[in-house]
Amino acid sequence: MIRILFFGPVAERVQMRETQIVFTAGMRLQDVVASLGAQHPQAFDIVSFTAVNQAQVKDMQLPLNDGDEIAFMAKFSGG
Amino acid sequence: MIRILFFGPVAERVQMRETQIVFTAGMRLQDVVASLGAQHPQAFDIVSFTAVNQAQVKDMQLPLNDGDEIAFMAKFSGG
Amino acid sequence: MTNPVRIQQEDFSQDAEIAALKAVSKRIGGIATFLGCARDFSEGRDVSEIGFEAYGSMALAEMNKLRSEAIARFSLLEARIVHRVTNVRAGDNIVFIAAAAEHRAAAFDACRWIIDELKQRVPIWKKETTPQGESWVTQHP
Amino acid sequence: MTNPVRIQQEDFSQDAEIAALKAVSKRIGGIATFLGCARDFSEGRDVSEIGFEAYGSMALAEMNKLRSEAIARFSLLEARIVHRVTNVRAGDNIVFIAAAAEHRAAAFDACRWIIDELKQRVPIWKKETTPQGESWVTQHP
Repeated sequence: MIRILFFGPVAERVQMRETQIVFTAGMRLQDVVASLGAQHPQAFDIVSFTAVNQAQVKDMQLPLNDGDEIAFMAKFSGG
Repeated sequence: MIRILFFGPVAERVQMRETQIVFTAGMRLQDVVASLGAQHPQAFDIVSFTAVNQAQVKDMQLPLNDGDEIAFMAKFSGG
Repeated sequence: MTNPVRIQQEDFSQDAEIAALKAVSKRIGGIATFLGCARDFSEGRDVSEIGFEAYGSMALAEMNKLRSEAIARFSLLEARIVHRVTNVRAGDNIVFIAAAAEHRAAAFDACRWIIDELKQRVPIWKKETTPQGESWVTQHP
Repeated sequence: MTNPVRIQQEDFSQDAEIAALKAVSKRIGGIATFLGCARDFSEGRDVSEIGFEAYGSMALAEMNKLRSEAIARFSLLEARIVHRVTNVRAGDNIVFIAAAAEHRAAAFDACRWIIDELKQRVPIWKKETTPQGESWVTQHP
């Protein structure tokens, strides 16, 4: 399983804070983005950062591993 | 009377913190500086600032008034 | 002694943070701090409440990285970063940064750098409650 | 409420100063502070004690002027300046500056400006006690 997390403004648009998708061999980050982005286009409009296992990732070709935690995040507004 | 104040490193070299000099008509700041500077040359070597009535003065031609308070001060080192 | 990097609901005390900072070194000559507070006004609207949400594990990891980078980059003797994640009202504390160095220039430079970087790098989001309703403070990408 | 500009022997509390600062406005978004501390080491010498002496009436007048100038120059909502004049040891507080503004840039700029100007303009002198004896910290003109 891949664990997907949403926070703040993105969670509000997806209308959930967390979901899971089944891991399949050869899966890449872009596969998850394409699949979730098609289901929740309004939420992905404001996604500015993607993290895999709590570290920011820019390369959408990143191969995933079973058990990975992915977060799709809007621009930060802390501080 | 003109009241003369010394602080910190200047007071240490003059070996006093305060003195008075008699006011005479037409007295200017430079008269006080010349008189005290001749008595305490080592102290006046480190005088960087002069204040008359708590305000810094650069013009040594400043006419004095009876009752003025003059301070001869080394470079500040607060903070 | 509390951890120098924390995300917490409860308020913090500057005196306690400074005491913990000073305990690390007797070489500290200057401590620059930044305290971010909730304002009652933002972009022309009255704000009655601000709520925060964090990606906690990543936010804490990023804040720890920020502290280590700041210490190395500005030769700090110590630094602390505390961010509240809760609902706050006007005047309440939100974030506290403290940077301690031998001399003041490094302390100021580091403190400013940490808060600037925190806003860019730490996954925390802010929602403002105004008479017009609630809205997340976020720019479009 | 204590005066926002003070010269005093006794120590001060950051929490108390910040509370007094915040009481002035609900528009404050950022507070930058600078805390100057006594170090145990200065220009290669161990320092066991630092003593301060001030031209009190002039120092207070200059600090009040500094505060007013900073508020006008950086559009601050409030500012506080406290300087101790007493004998201190390593780790003890010497000076505290706090600058409060709507946004952090002005608070940082003002806080730094105030401490830089204070060192230039406020008649206070520092004497360090080292194993080699006491010496005033002063440069020749």
